[in-house]
Order: sequence, then structure tokens, then C-alpha cells
Amino acid sequence: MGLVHADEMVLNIGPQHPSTHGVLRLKVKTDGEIISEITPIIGYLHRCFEKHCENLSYEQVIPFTDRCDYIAAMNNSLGYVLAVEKMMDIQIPERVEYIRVIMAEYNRIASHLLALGTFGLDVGAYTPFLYMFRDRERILDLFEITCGARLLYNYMWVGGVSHDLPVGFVEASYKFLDELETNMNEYHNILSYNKIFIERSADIGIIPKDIAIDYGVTGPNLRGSGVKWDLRKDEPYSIYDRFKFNVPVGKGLMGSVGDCWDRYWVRAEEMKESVKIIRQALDKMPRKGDVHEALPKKVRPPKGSIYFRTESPRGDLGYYIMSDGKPTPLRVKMRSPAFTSLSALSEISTGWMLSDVLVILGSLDIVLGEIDR
Amino acid sequence: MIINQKVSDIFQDKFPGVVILPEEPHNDYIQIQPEKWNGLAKFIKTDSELKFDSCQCITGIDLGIEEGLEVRYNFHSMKLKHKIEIRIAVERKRPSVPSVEQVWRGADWLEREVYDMYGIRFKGHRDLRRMLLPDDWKGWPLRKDYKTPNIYNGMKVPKVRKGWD
Amino acid sequence: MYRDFGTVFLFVIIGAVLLTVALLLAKLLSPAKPSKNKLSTYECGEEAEGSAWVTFNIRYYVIALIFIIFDVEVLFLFPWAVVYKDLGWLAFIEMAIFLLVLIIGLIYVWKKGDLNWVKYNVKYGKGRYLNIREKEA
Amino acid sequence: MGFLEERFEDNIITAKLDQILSWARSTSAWYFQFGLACCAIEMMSTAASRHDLERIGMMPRSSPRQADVMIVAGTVTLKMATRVKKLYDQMADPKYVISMGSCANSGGPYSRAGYHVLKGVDQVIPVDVYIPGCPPRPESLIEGLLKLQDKIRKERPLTKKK
Repeated sequence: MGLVHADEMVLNIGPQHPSTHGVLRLKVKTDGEIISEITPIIGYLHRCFEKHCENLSYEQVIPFTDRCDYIAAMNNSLGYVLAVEKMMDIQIPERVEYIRVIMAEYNRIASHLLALGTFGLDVGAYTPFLYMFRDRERILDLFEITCGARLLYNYMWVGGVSHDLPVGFVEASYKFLDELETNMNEYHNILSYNKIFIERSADIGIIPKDIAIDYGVTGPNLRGSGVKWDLRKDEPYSIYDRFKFNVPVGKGLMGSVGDCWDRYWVRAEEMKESVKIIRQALDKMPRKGDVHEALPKKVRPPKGSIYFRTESPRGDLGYYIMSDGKPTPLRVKMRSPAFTSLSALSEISTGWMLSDVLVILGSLDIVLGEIDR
Repeated sequence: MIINQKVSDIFQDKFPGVVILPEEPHNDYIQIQPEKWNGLAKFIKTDSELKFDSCQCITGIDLGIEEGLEVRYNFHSMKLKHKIEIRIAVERKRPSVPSVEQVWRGADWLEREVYDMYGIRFKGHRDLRRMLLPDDWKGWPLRKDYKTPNIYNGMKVPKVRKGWD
Repeated sequence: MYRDFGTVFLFVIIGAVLLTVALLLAKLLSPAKPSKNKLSTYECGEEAEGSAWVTFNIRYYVIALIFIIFDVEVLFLFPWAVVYKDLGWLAFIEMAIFLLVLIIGLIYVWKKGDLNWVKYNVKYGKGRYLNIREKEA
Repeated sequence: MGFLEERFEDNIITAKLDQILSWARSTSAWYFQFGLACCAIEMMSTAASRHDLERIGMMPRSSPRQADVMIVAGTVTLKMATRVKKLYDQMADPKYVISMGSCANSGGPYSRAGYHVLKGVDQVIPVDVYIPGCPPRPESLIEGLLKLQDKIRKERPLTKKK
């Protein structure tokens, strides 16, 4: 049977779409089912973050870094704060370092829970979304009792943190972590090894290793393709070198290495590693110590520039900060991991079916606030 | 930084007269001329000792109303686990830098965003359009001398509503 | 005998009345403000490009045909299932033969591969989604 | 006294057709999933298991044709503003708009140097309820939705407007 060519139609999986995780527009040329060309169009949430940074002082930029990646706000502001501290080389007390790692890892679990829940939604499973949000609410409660906010915290300050851990936080954390571990096995039963989920996500949207590196894809998307690259291990910042945890890498259990299922599996395993890190951090954390001790009177880094990278739940989050001695930064550039992951979308998803492309998009776990800045 | 010395020595003998050594000794970057940047880019990606295969970040910077613009590249090697920063100074009137989009596919969107924000034209870029702002947007927003437009197709863009400050 | 026709007639009358009341009520009570913008095609907030009157892919026609065949098959099962109890073994065997013939049809369609979408030109395909064009070439 | 005389309080049984209609509309206002930024994540966790929105009759719909309430959750940028206007026009009447979060109310934290941010969604579409907060807590979102339900309940769609 020869290949019968139908007319191509241009579809817009537009800015308002349930499965584009925000305001992303995919311009798709398709003959009905198979996609021959796909171009992501972004910029619908460009909120001029970098222009704001040039008019605000160093501390005032922190709430804006929270709002860039609003699902993992702690990790975002942690990256910025560590960069500024490195420029001013402030010594951070031990207790603050441990609190920061605990908060960043908790936010990583919350972000992965949301990512896996909405990925289940994209594939069509509604109940795992509700299970995972139930646990995410528990983590947000822990954030709430520490710094009063649920989603955007302004918790990490240059030189310290805004509030010390409340009484009973450590015990509540231990109790919660045990329950979370049992729930994680529950997720595997309802979603990971579900036949329909495997059929929809295994062998689909394969990102080969060299394509991923060439496009600058980082984080769980890169580890899903089999490259063992995690900034917490390869370029340890703050006190991550004191914790023992391993870096899960995609092995192609259900299909081939680098498919959507592998990226999902890497995120699920990473949550277990984060639980391990939090446990070790809670044990070794010094019980006493003032968190406001090392707060500088005026945050004014010396002339010069720095490029500092941390591991956010979506990948390598880089901050390029250039200061000319004045209280407001000359330039703050945020290297967004989801931005480069999305740039690989058109390469890896030509030729797939329309329904597969939405699964590939869901597995990349993009956040539009961070892409458009 | 050790890597910087090694890289600039390699540059010196392979590409004489390209590298402008940094003034402050401790800084870990290399300033180069824009002309031969394309050939240099292919070289640092394929050379056995350097192997910078991942283009981490391209940053455009406006140094001030009087000074010119600058494009800064941060590269990183997955295999040899080292990184380097390369800077190219560009003057303000007709800023243009050779594009490395064919060398690293990741640089495609990063360059389009720098063009969108600073107006630095990347010669040889196959699809140089605005990345974030709508196509009919006037001006380059992140330049220091940029004035916010008051009207954008029918919608007021007042900087601050009266009585707010 | 006439009583039965009476019930069927009553059934039709009630159906018609309920239908018209529901639609009439909706027409009467709901506000109607049609405007050019409201009636424009919805495409996730964007302007729709190109026209929808394009020659569709032939695959849709094949799959629609297969669906109709098995839909009509189920249609025949309904009246049979209602009076299944007092018809005895003979009806059961007859229906089994009818189903058997259609299952053979299903196997033929499945083997020929008409159930899944044929064309696949996947750049990085592996496993089930190998690039069909490579196989054909 | 007659059998039905003074037997019922002022409840549904003796209401006017207007009241029944607006009561029915208020308790089943389906909201139009219009998540833009951080407020969308708060809207999602409001619709998820702990603060459930289905119990007040609000079901998420992703197409403007089937939605009654458009919750503008997040920053409306200028590039997105024309799309918001288009989607609002495409919604079926009777339609309502909730502007959730200070970004949608007035440009919020991005109003000072945001050259690409629309200073408030009410410049483009009429807004019924404003919900303050950045992002507003799920409880304040539900309180805003209940205020909208009161507003719908007080409407008199069938009587002539003076």
C-alpha cells in the first residue's frame, strides 16, 4: 500500500490548554494524527524579571526569584542567595546550612510530586494526581509552620534564613517522612506499573544521550537518558558533600533508555533520595544557633561577576550576577533548565502522534514562569 | 584558575592574536575578538583536551550608557568536568557576533533571547527572531537606555499608576 | 392486541413532550447574545489558520468502517439478549455462530494492521515505534 | 386555614422563577481553567484533595464553551492580553470573571518595571470578583468563589432592567 499523503493542517495547542503546564503555545503541522513539524512559541508569561533585577537591591530580588520557578521556590532562591554569598564570601553558620538543605530537599519532593501528578493527568489518570497532592499539602504545611507561606516563601536571605525552625518541626518531619515512604510505594502501584501508563509512556519520546547534551538538557531529563550528571554530586555546593545518596539514572526498565517512562522513574527515585538526605540532615543538624547571626548590614558585593549553578528539580539552575559595587545588581541572568529542555522538544517529537507529543511534553516537566522569566 | 591558563595557551598557539588576556589575574574568563569566534567554537567543542560539549548559558550584558554591550558564554564539559567563560565585547551601534547555533544546538534559543533583549545580531543564525516578546515589539528592553512604551496595540502600559508610591 | 400498540404510542408521546419541554425551557430562559467574536472558532485563544476543509487522511475512513461493523454486531445482540431466556439452546447456537464469523473478521483486520495508524516516521524511534519507513525502504 | 397557607418559610418552594433560576446557576458555576502563573498552582491545590472545589459545585472545564466563570489566575502579559480578550468573548453567556491574585488585579509585584505586563486584567475584560493575595491562599480563593455565588444568586435575569 503506497503512502497516501493527506493535506497538512496547522493546529495551535495554544496558550490556554489543559496539558501545556502553563501558557505555552505549540504550533503543530499535522496530517491528522502524525505530527510533521512542531514549533513551541513562548513568551506569554514574560514578566521582565531581569529588568526588575536592575532596579531592585540584592535582597529585594529574592521574592522575584521565588516567583520565577513557582513550584520549587526554595531551590530557586537558594541558588541566587548562594551566588551572592559567594561574591561577598560570607561564612554561613552550620545550622543555617542544614536548614537550607532540608528546605530545598522538601521543595524538591513537593515539585516532583506535582510533576508526577500532572504527568499522570496528561496520560489520563486522575486519581494519582489527588493522592500526590494530598502528600504535597502535608509538605506545604511544614513550610507554613516555618515561614508562614505555602508556595512563595522569601525564606532564603543573603547570609541566613528568615525564620528559625519552629518547635516540633523535627518530630513532625520524622513522622511525615515515614508515612511518605509508604505512600511512595503506593504511587508505584497506582501509576508507575499500570499497564495503560506503561503503554502510553514507554518507548515514547526518546532523547538520545548526545542530543540531550547538545541541547543543554539537564536534570531528571538528562539523567533519564542515562547521563549521570547531578550538580549535588559532581559540583557539590553548600554542604551537599556531607550526605550519602545516589543519583538514579534511566535504565530503560519498561522500554528503551531515555523514554518518557524513564524520566518519570528517575523523578520517582529522586524523591526517595531526597527523603534520605532530609533524614541525614535532621540527624546531624546542630540544635542551637542563631539563624540571623551572619546577616550582613548592607548587601553590597564587590565589583565583578559570577556564574553559580545549583541543582533545581528541573535541572541546572544557573545565576549570572554582575555587580559594579552599587547596592543594585548591574545584571542578573537566570539560566533556566526548563528553557533548554523545551528547546529540545521540536527535535525529539517530530513524527510522533499528537497524543504522544503531549505525553512527551508532560515528561519534560517544564514551568513557564521560569522559561519566560 | 588552572583551566583558564591551559585554554589560553592552547588558543595562543592555535589562534594567534585572538585572546585578550584578562587584566585581573584571579578572574576565570577569556576575552576574545568576535571575528574568528565561529572557527574557535568548533575547535573548543571537538579538541581532545577541551571537549566543551555543553553550552550552559549565553548572557548579554549592557555595561552602561557609554560603554558597549558584551556577550558572555559559559561552557562546560561533561566528560572532562571543567568549565570556562568566554566574553566578546560588542559596540553599541551595530552589535553583531558570529552565531554558534550550528555548533551547539542549545545555543539556538539562548542566542535568540539575547537578540530579543539586547538587539545583538548573531550572524549565521538560521532563524533569528524575537524569542519572548511579540514580533511587533519595538526596541530592545534590557538596554540601559530603553524607555517603556506607553501604548501597546491599544493597551495602556503606564509605568506606575498615580498615587501608588 | 391493540393495548400493546397503545403503550407504544403513549411511549412516543411522552418522549416527544419531554424533549420539547426541555429544549423550549432552555431556549426561553437562557440569554442569547451571539456576537462575531463569540462565534469565531476556538483554537486555544489563537487565530485559527488555514481552513478546516482539507482532504483528511484515508486512515480515518478505514477505522470508521471497522467501528460501524462491530457496532452493528452489538446492535443485533440486544434484542437477542432480551428474549434469550425462553428461546432455548437453538438461539444460543445461532448467535454463537454469528459471533464466531465476526471474530474471524476481527482477527483478519487485526493481523492486517488496520487497527493502528500505519505511518510512522519517528526520528529517534525504538522498540515498537521503529521507523516504518526504514522497514519499507 | 388552607392546607398550604403559611406553611413554608421563605425557601425554594415559594420562590419566584427568577430566584430558582439564579439559585440553580449559582450552585453549578463551572470554572474555566485559565492558569497562567503561580496562582494557577494554588488554584490546582484548591481543586485537589484537601480544599475540594467540587463540593461547592465548581468543576474545571478547559473549553470556554462549557465554562461559566473564568478565573484569571496569574500575570496577564501584553502578549497574552489579546488572547484573554478573545477567550472571554468566546465564553457562553451568562459569564463571570474572577481576577485571582494581585498580578491579575493590578499587575502586582511586576507593575513597577514590567514593560510587558498588563497592569490589571480589568483593562481588557470586565471583572466581577477581585481576590487579593500573592498567591491567594486556597481559603481566600474559595471565599472569593462564594462571594461570586452570592452575586449570582442576587441576580434577576428574567425581570426587566429599569
